[in-house]
Amino acid sequence: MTLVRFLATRLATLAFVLLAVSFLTYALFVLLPADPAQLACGRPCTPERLETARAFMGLDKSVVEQWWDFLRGVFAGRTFGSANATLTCPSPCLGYSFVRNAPVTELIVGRFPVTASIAVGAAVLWLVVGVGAGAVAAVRRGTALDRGLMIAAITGVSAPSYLVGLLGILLFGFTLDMVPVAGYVPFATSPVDWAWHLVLPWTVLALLSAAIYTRLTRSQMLEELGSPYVRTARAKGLSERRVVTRHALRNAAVPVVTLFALDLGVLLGGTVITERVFSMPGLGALLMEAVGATDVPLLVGVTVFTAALVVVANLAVDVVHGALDPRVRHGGSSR
Amino acid sequence: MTGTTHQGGQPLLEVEGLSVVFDDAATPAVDRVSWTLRPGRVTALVGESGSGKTVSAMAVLGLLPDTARVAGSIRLGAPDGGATELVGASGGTFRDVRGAVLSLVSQEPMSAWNPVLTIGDQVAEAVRAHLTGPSRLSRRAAHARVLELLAEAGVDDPVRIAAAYPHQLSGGQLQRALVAMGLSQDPVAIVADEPTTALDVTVQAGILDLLRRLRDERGTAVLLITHDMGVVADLADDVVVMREGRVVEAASVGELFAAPRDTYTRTLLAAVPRLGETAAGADAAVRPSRPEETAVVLDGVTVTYGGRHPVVAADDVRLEIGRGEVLGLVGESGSGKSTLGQVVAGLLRPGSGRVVVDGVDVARASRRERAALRRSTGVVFQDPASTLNPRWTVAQSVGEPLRLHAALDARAQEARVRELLDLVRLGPGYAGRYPHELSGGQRQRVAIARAVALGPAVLVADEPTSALDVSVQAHVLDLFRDLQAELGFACLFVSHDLAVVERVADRVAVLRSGRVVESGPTARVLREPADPYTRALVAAAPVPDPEAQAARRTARAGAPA
Amino acid sequence: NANAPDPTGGETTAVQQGGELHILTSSTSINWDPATSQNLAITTLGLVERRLTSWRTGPDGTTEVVPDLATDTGTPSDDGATWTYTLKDGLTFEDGTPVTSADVKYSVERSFAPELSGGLGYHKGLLEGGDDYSGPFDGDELDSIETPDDKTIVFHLDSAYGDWPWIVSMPAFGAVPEDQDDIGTYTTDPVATGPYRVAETVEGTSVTLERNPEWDPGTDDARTAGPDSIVFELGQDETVVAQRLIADSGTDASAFGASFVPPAQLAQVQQGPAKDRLVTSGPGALAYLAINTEAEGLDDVDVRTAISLAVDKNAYRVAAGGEISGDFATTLVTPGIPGREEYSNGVNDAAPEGDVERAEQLLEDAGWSGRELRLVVQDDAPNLARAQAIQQGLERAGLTVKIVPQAADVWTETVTQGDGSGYDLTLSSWQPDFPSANGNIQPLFHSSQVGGGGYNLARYDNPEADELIEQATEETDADAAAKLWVEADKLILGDAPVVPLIYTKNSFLHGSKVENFRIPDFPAYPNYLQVSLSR
Amino acid sequence: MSIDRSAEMVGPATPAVTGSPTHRASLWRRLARDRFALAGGVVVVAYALVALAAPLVTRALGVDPYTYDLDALGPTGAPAGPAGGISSEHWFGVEPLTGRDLLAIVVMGSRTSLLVGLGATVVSMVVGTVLGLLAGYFGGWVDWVVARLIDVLVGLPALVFMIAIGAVAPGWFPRLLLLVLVIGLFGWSSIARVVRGQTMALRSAGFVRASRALGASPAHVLFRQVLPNLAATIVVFTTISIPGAIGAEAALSFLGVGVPPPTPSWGRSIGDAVTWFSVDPVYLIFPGLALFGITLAFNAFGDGLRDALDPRSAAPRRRKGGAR
Ligand SMILES: Nc1ncnc2c1ncn2[C@@H]1O[C@H](COP(=O)(O)OP(=O)(O)OP(=O)(O)O)[C@@H](O)[C@H]1O
Ligand SMILES: Nc1ncnc2c1ncn2[C@@H]1O[C@H](COP(=O)(O)OP(=O)(O)OP(=O)(O)O)[C@@H](O)[C@H]1O
Ligand SMILES: [Mg+2]
Ligand SMILES: [Mg+2]
Repeated sequence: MTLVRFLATRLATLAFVLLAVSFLTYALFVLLPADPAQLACGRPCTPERLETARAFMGLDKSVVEQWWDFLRGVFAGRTFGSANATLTCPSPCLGYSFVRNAPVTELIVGRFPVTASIAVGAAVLWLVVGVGAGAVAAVRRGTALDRGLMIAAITGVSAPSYLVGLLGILLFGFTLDMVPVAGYVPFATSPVDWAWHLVLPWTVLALLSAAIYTRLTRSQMLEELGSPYVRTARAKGLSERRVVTRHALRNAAVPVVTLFALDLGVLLGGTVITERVFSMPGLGALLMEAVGATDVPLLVGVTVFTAALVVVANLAVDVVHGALDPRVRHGGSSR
Repeated sequence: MTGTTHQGGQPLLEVEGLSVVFDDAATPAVDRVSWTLRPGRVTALVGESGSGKTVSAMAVLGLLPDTARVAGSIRLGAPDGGATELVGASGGTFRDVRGAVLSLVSQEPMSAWNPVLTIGDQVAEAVRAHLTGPSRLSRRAAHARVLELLAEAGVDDPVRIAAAYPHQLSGGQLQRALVAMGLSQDPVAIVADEPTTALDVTVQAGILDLLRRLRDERGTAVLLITHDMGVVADLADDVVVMREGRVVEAASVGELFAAPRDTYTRTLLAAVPRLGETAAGADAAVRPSRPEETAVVLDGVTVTYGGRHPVVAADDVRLEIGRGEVLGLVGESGSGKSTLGQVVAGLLRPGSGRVVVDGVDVARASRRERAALRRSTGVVFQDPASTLNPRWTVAQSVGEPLRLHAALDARAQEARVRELLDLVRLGPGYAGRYPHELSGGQRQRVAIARAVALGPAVLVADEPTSALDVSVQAHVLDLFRDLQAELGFACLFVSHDLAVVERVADRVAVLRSGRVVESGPTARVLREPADPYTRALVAAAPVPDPEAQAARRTARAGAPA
Repeated sequence: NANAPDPTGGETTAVQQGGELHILTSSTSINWDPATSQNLAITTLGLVERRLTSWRTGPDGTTEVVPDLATDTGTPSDDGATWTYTLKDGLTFEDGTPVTSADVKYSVERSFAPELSGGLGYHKGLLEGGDDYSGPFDGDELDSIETPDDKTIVFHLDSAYGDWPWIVSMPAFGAVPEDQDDIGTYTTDPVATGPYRVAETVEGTSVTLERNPEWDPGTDDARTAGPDSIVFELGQDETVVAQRLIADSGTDASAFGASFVPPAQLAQVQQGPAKDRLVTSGPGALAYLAINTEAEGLDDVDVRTAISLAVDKNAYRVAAGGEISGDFATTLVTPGIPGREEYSNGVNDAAPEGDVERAEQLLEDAGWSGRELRLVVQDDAPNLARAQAIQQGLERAGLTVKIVPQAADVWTETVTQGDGSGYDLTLSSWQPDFPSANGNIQPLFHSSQVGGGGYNLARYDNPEADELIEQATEETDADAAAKLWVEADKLILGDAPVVPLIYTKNSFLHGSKVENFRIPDFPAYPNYLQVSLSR
Repeated sequence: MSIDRSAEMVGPATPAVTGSPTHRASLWRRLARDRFALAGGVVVVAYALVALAAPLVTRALGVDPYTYDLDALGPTGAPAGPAGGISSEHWFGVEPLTGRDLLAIVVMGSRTSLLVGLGATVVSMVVGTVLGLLAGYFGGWVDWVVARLIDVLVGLPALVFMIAIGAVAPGWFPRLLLLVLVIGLFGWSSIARVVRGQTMALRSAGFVRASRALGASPAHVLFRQVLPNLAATIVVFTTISIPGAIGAEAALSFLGVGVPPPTPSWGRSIGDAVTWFSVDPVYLIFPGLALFGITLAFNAFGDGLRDALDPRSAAPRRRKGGAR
């Protein structure tokens, strides 16, 4: 398959998913017995005012119409209101948030760096920790070390992230006064502060996800270590470390990587709880605001954005997957 | 005779009273075995399939699974006269020994490779394994060396093979690559476990010459595990015969062939098929072969594998197999035999050409027809190890076709499975085992049992006896003929062992780089071959007699094929 | 009343100047547009935007409406339907241009525009022709607002309205210069008239205010403008905020939390050293259990009375955080509202634990069907805790209650829209937008407030009560009005459409450097305008 | 016939292996041999029993998760006395703000939590595995569809959708079932992706081709040939996702999708307890331990199962050194 065709199909996919996601999210608000105009109605709220608000927010139109407007907006941009008092939302317009009185795109662009910082850092951390621990556990299979790592991993999954975050703040933030407890410093402002403020969130998030990676890596490694080619590798007189890393791990990595890209994709869509505990103004927080205020345009915007990230992540999965496993790349040929 | 100069050189490996027992196994896989390996000499380990050859070799390299318990002593002699005990040695000791001192060419090449790395990388890794500091080669240097080694091991297209992944190569190509890897660190001793099973005789001869040269020029010691008496006669200095885990006889090759003492050794030698010994076609008449009714038609079949280096594995092949007829398919490794096999089995759609099996055009067949076809075609794959589900017991694997197609209740099924296992000389004890608990030959027999379970109308047998010792092989071949007589199935019999082919095949087709260069009645093709390549093949086939074999070798050296 | 003792004593005496005040809030953005804001006069917006009138809170907890942009709190015409205001001299925007009555008029008018709905809109229903006016943007004006000259502004109301001075303290009655009005950006950078102006806004993170040099303290007796700058830290988690303020380290020493201290931390603070930095309001908003008077069986006043008696106010208060979270409520008009009267009707003064026997008796006599009652509440932890307290209370009297948690906006929809068929009981609390019994009773019990977004959650519809409410509303004489309101209170509570549970006390934490952090009796919320920092 | 002939010629070619295990028997033996796994299994069963008999247990202990005990609380609503109000009548202490008995809550809560935790996990594992297998094996449009399903699913704001579902689900619909379905159906994407990937690799394995050559139906190949080789992965995901599901149950119960309070559930207790941690840590400890215990048990058991299912792996004992 040529690169061009590959990309073409991928773009088509992307388009499809975004259409589906955006439509579903719009449709959702037919289901949801809550009225986005409620907030815009003000106090005291009269039925008439509710109507005006609805009309202005375009809620009187049918779902499909609203959805269509949204799609048009993405390319053409949108304007609201009357001639000499207009709210403009330049393309790519992912909708206009009346609650926040700002174009959704603007909001997302403002928030994404925060979430990205949290997500990527944490992801790297847990990948290293998780895979490392998993590999060690597999090699030292059945020993105390193995058990220890497993118990640690499980503590990781079963502890609620909110708790871990809070404890982190109490312990490292106040008691030990080692790291700042809250807030986000843009990388541009000061890389050091940036990292410094992110240490806790990274650790907390990593702690939670590292578990599954540890377990998955461990079991995959055990599978691989039992297979004949590992014997061949040993027969060459390779050091055990090389046998484990280059041969067993290389094969064990395939599912891990698959999972990783997906998780990262999702994480980039926002890390609700972590962002809340550490008061990081990321996409997760934004989504929560949107939910709290039934801010449909914002909700749809963030959702679509997240979905896009996920699709890209999956693309990455497939590429990496092919790179890691030739049998997959060659469409599982006759051998 | 060559190698004698090294006679009496102090032993490199001294195995004494070695025993190996696996968990859950009542009897030891290896039972108080003793033998020695001397520098500059080739010791052949022959014997029944499942007699403990591989296991004892693995014990030497410390590569047995954790379920194995090892007893006895294995002493590795060092040049300075000292000796290291390997039984219960530390991982570190083994690491230093493996590859550099003792290298391994393992059985079943197809599962021995890491599926996600290229052949080149894996060999290069071996090249650099023990080199450290300044002596460590650069990647480029290592790669060059790899190509060299591959060429030495008789690989015709090193660049492509090095760049290929295991699943893209033929059994023989993988095996030769394995040999190359075994030589890569010019070890003091090579443990070669069935190094030529998947190789056609010409290539086999090449490999044997290579080993011989190493022995003579570098004084390398070789532990040669094989079931092919021809190979033994060709290369070995000393022979150790094993059976049921014990050594039944050990002697120099001359004595052994001249005056075998043990009865089993005698049966073994007696069972060796010799080229030209069976009056071919003699019993072909007996067989219910009705060539006028064709069961399989290949018409202008062409198969090309894509990829960076496209390969034409089958090039406008035309073949016919009549009902009850056995077509022997011989030819050099990588010539496309397995590919054709898969085409007939319906596992591979040819790029062009017509395939008719059992009267059905595979390309046009409806789903139902195709299902019916599958039911009526049996396949013995070249590499049994990889075609057995690692999580299934022998009984499950053999029982699968029954579950799929025969309406049998559990008991009847179990009975049938035992029957089938017994046909291939595997006792009921093996029913509950997993593939990794079997020897190469045992796995192969499981595969055969599975293939014939439903009494197929068409059988594709890809090197079905490559890993079987001659006695079992003889048995399986008999079985084969009996079944054939019973069921009268048409058979595509792929093998590189001309003697075997001669024994079972009515007609023979010779394949070279995807083309049929010659085909006709077995007798004709093997007695007075027309095509030069066929002639080379016949000339290269080793005979189980040291003297004769030596003579042939010199003759062949004179007249290049 | 836990108000911080005021060293300086007098209201207007200058407070400590300087320092950077931090306000830790859970909200993630600040909306500075007066038309769409629902801010109280004494909080965020008040720091930047002045209105015709404002509120001044005394150290004794009283709250009075005081002139802000205007010279007085307004002079009504004899019929009380026309109110006239005159602007003070020397008022300017942050850019130095003078504030004129036209700017005020425009500010009010734009609040009618559909583009800018969502604010406090009491005036929209009161001003003549307000109902069919839709903002100044397509050129037409609201004739019921006159500006005879740059200093004078006159409001014509449909009918007399005694609390108008409070109405004009709402955000919309500030001043917006038409030529600088861009509705797309006014939310983030308004034109300041108050002591501070918006210096910097970091989306989702912080908003920083700096002094507005054009502001003249002489013209302003509502604001003391202590700190040199004020930083709002946005999107803060309540629990974390509490922890930070307890720790009181770094800039947190000169910070206070804008949201209530959650029950858990409240307990924590009361045990710890931070206790004396905890400020608790007097009894403020009314927390009540609304009984859907239209629901099957609940239309029977005896059943409702039984429910009122079965409720366990004590369990409720504990669930809300114990004694510190409020006093038991007996009336609809909340403490701190002028003219409030304690009274007893034999039900409202039962023991906090309730009177289960009487309740059972009443139910029996009323022949209660024993059907399951749906208690619809918002799905946050505090509300659910309280709901369970109510549930176990009622079940003591053999009433079966099913708690139905709903997301905030779904809840709003269920209880304020449609035919109210979705609930039998619900929990709510009401903080009036201006300190008058009017703001206390009218929105909750006037039949016009049933459904359609109104907050008459009991769906209480009693012509007699409506009559009384309208009468009281039109009364411009405060004392006379107060009497009428008390009457209304008694009348309504007699029908037991709601069960007054507690007058909630709100507790706030502040850092050790924060001074003059006071919470008046109304509203039960700190007065941002007077907070200052010690050296 | 021929067999006999060669028989006396060659003799029995097999060491008489006696009492050779059939694979299933050996599975249990292997499991039983792994003490860690065994312990896990026992604990799991114990939990299950307690959950089933919860009402009896609480009655036997003379506690009840619904009755308030305000006397056990201090003026602030926090449990009176140290250690979360642990006393002779409240062994685990009491819940802040209500004074309900924590022991009773933990015991009764096990019903909700186990049911939801396991139910949801099963749902997502089954859905994920099946879809993953299909996608990986058939590739082409099947794969495309599944992949897109995943994209959309993951892209959607699960939380919001759950609220919506909770709000629109008809009253007669059993809440617990709804909970199980919602959590399950939003949680299958990662397992599906991973299974898909591994299936793609296995598709080309020799034994799969062999089975196909025998005319096995795709169903047979997928579920009999491929699936067993995915056991490890599935076990891991299952054991790991249980605590997640239990946590989600708490969140959703708040959002009105789940079992409304006061029905006890660990998830909710833990959720509440977190905010109380600095005041009343004991409140968190008991529900927390309950959850941790079951998770640990499941993982231990899962590990054992994984090993038992992999014939190549030796029994954990005698693991030292081995052949390296
Ligand atoms: N991992 C294992 N567990 C249990 N039994 C095993 C294991 N590996 C090998 N065996 C048994 O040990 C015996 C010797 O096996 P081995 O592989 O040495 O045979 P072999 O001589 O190499 O035969 P072949 O020529 O067929 O390869 C066989 O009976 C085999 O079933
Ligand atoms: N999946 C594949 N992709 C690319 N090339 C392949 C693939 N499979 C086989 N080939 C190539 O096709 C040629 C024929 O392979 P095939 O396995 O049919 O040879 P063969 O006759 O069976 O050899 P052998 O006797 O060694 O098994 C070889 O050169 C091999 O490298
Ligand atoms: Mg072997
Ligand atoms: Mg082949």
